[in-house]
Amino acid sequence: MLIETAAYASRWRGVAPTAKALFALAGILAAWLAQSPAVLAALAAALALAALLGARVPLRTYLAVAMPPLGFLLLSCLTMLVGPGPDGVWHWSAALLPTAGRTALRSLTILAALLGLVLTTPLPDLLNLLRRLRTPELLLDLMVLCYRMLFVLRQAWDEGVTAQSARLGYRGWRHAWRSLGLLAGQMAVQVWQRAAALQMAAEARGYQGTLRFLPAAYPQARRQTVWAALAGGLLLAVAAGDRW
Amino acid sequence: MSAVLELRAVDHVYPDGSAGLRDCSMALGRGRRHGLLGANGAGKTTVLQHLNGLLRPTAGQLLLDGQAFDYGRAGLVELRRRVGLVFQNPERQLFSAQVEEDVSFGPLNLGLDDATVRERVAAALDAVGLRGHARRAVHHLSFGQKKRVCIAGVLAMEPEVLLLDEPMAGLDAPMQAELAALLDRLAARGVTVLLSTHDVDFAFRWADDIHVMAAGRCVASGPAAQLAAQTEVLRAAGQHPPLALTLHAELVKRGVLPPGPAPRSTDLLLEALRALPVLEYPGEINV
Amino acid sequence: MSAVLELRAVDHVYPDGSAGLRDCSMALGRGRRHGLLGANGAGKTTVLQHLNGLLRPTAGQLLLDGQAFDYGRAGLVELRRRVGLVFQNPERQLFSAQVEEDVSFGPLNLGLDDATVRERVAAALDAVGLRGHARRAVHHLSFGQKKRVCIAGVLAMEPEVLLLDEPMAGLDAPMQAELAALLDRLAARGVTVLLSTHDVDFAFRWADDIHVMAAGRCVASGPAAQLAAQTEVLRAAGQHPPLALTLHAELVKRGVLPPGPAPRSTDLLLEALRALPVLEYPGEINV
Amino acid sequence: MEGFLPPAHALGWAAASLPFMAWGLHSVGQSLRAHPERRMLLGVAAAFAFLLSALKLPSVTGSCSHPTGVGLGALLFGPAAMVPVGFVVLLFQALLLAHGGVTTLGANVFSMAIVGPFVSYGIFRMLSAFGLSRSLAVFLAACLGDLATYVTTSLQLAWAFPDPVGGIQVSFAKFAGIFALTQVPIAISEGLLTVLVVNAMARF
Repeated sequence: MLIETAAYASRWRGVAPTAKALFALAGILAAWLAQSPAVLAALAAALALAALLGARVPLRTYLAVAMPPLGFLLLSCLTMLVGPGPDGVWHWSAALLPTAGRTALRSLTILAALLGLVLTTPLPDLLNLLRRLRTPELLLDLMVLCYRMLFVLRQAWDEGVTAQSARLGYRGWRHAWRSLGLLAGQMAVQVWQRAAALQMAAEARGYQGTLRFLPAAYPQARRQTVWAALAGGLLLAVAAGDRW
Repeated sequence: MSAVLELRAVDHVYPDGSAGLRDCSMALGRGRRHGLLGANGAGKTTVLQHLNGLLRPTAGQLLLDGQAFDYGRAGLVELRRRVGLVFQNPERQLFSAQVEEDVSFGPLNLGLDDATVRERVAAALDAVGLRGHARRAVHHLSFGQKKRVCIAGVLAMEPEVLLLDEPMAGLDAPMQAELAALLDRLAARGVTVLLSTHDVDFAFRWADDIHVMAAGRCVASGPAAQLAAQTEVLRAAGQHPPLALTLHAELVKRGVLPPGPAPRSTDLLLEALRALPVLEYPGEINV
Repeated sequence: MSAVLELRAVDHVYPDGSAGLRDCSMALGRGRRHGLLGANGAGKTTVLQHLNGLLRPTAGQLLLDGQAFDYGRAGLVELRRRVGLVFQNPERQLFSAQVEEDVSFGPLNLGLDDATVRERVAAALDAVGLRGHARRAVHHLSFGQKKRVCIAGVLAMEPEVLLLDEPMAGLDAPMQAELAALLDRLAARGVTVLLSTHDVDFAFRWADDIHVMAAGRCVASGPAAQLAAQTEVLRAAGQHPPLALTLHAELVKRGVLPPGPAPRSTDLLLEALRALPVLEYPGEINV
Repeated sequence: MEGFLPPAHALGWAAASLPFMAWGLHSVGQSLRAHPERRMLLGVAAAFAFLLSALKLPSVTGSCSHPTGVGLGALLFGPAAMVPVGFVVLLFQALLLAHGGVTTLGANVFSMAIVGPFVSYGIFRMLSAFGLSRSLAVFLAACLGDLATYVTTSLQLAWAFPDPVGGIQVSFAKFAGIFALTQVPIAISEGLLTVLVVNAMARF
C-alpha cells in the first residue's frame, strides 16, 4: 500500500495530526466555497504543492496514488457530457460542460486536500485524532483491530497465493477460481481462530473490554496547529473572496 | 525457597473432551530461571495458560504465594498484573499497529496514569533494545523484533513472573543468545522467568530449574544439573540427556577430563578441553 | 555430476527496492542431498522461490538441465511439476478441510485423471506415514503431522527436485529424526533434495553438499565435509563450525581420538569415544 | 470519488446514514454485552472484508472497482453489524487506497454498508424460505446485493447531476449504463466467490 509507506516515511510524520487535519479540512471547505474554475485550480495547486514541496512526498508516489481516482473522475465527467438530444439520439452535449468542469476541479481540490493528509499521516495517528474527537469506542476498536489485522491477513493471503502457485493452483482460469475459493474459505475460518487468539492475548494483558492505547505526544502541537490554522484560513479567505 | 506460583494436582480437560493436563504438580521458586521442557503436544502451553489464569483447572488448584488462588475478577486482575505471559506467535498477540501504542496496552489496563505508562513503555522498550523503534509500525518489523515487542508489552506491566511460550522458536543462534541475555538480566533483577522449550540442551544451559512434561503429565522437577542426570526420566519424556553432560561423562570416564560437575554447555566443555595441554603424536609429524 | 537446477549470477531486487539476492550462483547436483545454510534474512527463501519459478531473477539466469529456463507459461508449469517446494509454515499452505483433499490439490492441477490422482495421493500419504489419516480433518492434526501433509502434497506431484524451507523449524528431536529419515528415503529413490536451515550441525550431519548464504550472497558451495572445515567462510556467514568437527579436532589434538576424517554428528563422535577403553583413575575409587 | 458530490448531497447522505449507523452500533453493542469476544471477531472480519475489497478477481480485467465482501459479512453476522464494519472498510479505502472518499463517505456508507447488506440478507432469507439450494441462494444474495449497491450509487449520482434535458431519469440511465460495464461482471464474480467461500467454510 503506497499511501501507507509514504505516510511513515513523510517529513511531516512528526507534525501533530490535529494541525494536518485542520489544514485538510480547510482545503475541503474552501473547495466547497469557491466558484470560479481559476480559483479552484489555484487551490488544488496550492494543496498539491504543500504535499509535494512541504512534506516532500515523492512526485511518482503522488501520481501513482492519484491515478485510480482520476480515472474514475474522468469516466464520471464524460458520462455527464453525453445525453439524448431533442431528436432522441445520444450525442455529445455541452450543456453540462460548466458543471462537469467545476465538479472535476472541485473534486481535484478535495482529493489534493485528502492526499496531503493521508500521505503524511499514518493511519494510527488519524485514529488517535478520531479518539480525541470522541468517535464511538466500538468504531475505534474495530478500526484499530482492522488496521493491524489487515497486514497480518494480507501477508497470510500473499503467502497462500504463493504456496498455491507453487502447486500450479493458478495455471488456468478454472484452477484460479478454485484456488481462490479454497484460500478465501480457509482465511474466513482463520478469522474466528485469530479473533480467539487475540482475545486470549488481550486477557493475558489484563484486558477490561476496551482496547486502550496511549497516544503519541506532540510537543509542538500548539505551534503547529496555529500555523495550520493560518494557512487554512488563507485558503478559506481566497475561496470566500471568490464566492462573495 | 518459597514458590511464587504452584500447580497442585491439576487436571485440565478441554471443551472438546481431550485431556490437556493430568495430575500435574509444579512449583516455581521465586527469582529463579525455570525451563519447562517437553515434546510438542506435551502440555507446555496448557501449563503456561493455567499459571496466568487464562485456563482454570478442571481439578486440582493453582496457588499464588502459597494461597489457593481465587478466580474472582479482582483475583484475575492481580494475577495477570503479577504474572505476564508472552505467546509464541507475535501475529496473534499484537493488536496495535504502532510499537509504543501496543506496549502501552497492558499498563493502561492496570489503571496507571499516562505519565507512569509513558515511563514504563520507554523502560520496557529500552529493556528489549527497541527504544529507537517506538513510533514504527509493527508490520514493518522483522520477526525477531516483533517478538521483542511482545516481551516489552508484558514487561511494561512489571510482572514478578514472566512466562514465555517457546520464545526461541524461529530465532537463529545470535538472536537466541541475545534473548537469553535479556532474560538473564530480568532474572538478575529478581523476576521469576519460566520458558517452555523442546530443546534439552538449551534448557540445561540456561535454566536453574527444569520441569519436564510428557503427555500432559508433569513428570519431574528439579535443579537443572540434578535433573539432567536423570537419564531415565528424560528418556521417558522422549528427551536425550544434554549433550554437554553425556560428552563430559564419557571424557571423564576415559580420563581426559577430571571428574567434577559437568559444564552446562558444549561451549564450556570445549573451553575445558582447550585448557588441556596439546599432545604431540606421531600422526601429526606427517602433516 | 550434472546439475539439475542452477542459478547463475542471479540478482533479485524486491519491488520495495530491497535486495534479496546479489550475484548468487549455485548448482544442484542431481540426486544429492543439499543443505542451504544461512542466518535468518540471508536470502534462503528467496533462493528457493527462484528455483521453483515463483520469483524471477532481476539479473542472471536460472538453468534447468543446463538450459536457460524459459519463463513462458508452459515452462513454468513444467518447472513446478518437476521442482516441488514445501514452505515453512504449514498453516499457510494447507487450504482444504481434509487431508487427502489437500494432497490432491497439486496432482489435480497437473490435469491427471481421477484414478491416477487417487493413486498418487495414497502413495504420497504412505511415504510420509499418514496413510491412516487420509480422511481426517487437517485442523485436528498436530504440527508435525501438518508438516508431513504439506510434504505429501508436493510428493503427490512426483517432483524430481524437492525444496524444503526450514523443514526442521518447530519440530522436536524425534520428529526431526523422523523427517530426516523420510528425506533420506526420498534421496535414495533418486529425488534431489534441498533444504534450508540455520542449523550448521544439522546441515553437516545430513547433507551431501552444503551451500552457504549470507546477506543475499551465495558465499560458498561444496561437499559437506570439505565445506564444514572452512572455518573462515562459515564465520563470515555468522556460523560456527559444526560442533562434531570442533570437538573432534580438539580431541585429536589431545591424542584422545586418532586422526582421521571427523564424524558427521556428535552421536557418531560419542560412539567413537565409547569405543575407547575406560581408564581407571584414582578419583573413581572414592565413589 | 472524493469531492464529486456537491456539498448539500454529501452532507445529506451522511445525515441519512447516521440513524442506521446509530442503530447498527446499538445493535452490535447489545450483542457484545452478551458475547464480549465478538468485538475481536468483528475487527478481524472488517480486516478480511477490506482485504477482499482490495482483491483483483481473475475474470475482471482493467476495472477500477472491486468486490465488497459485505454480502458475505451480512450472511455471517447479520446486516446490522455490517453498518459499522462497512463504515470502517469504506473509511480505510478512502484513507489507505484513496478509493471512494471522505466527503462521499456518507453516500458510500448508504449504498454499500446499508443497502447492499440489507438486500443480500433479505434475499438470502427469502430464497432460503422458498427452499432454494444454499449455493444458489448465496450466489443470488451476494450478486444482487452488489447490484443494489451499484444501482444506489448511480441514483445518487443522477440525483446530484440531473441531465439538463431528460432530468434524473436520463442521467440515471447514463450512469447506470456506463458503470454496468464494470459492475455487472464484478457482481457475478462476487456472487461466485461468496459461494466458494461459504462452501469451503461449511467443510471445516
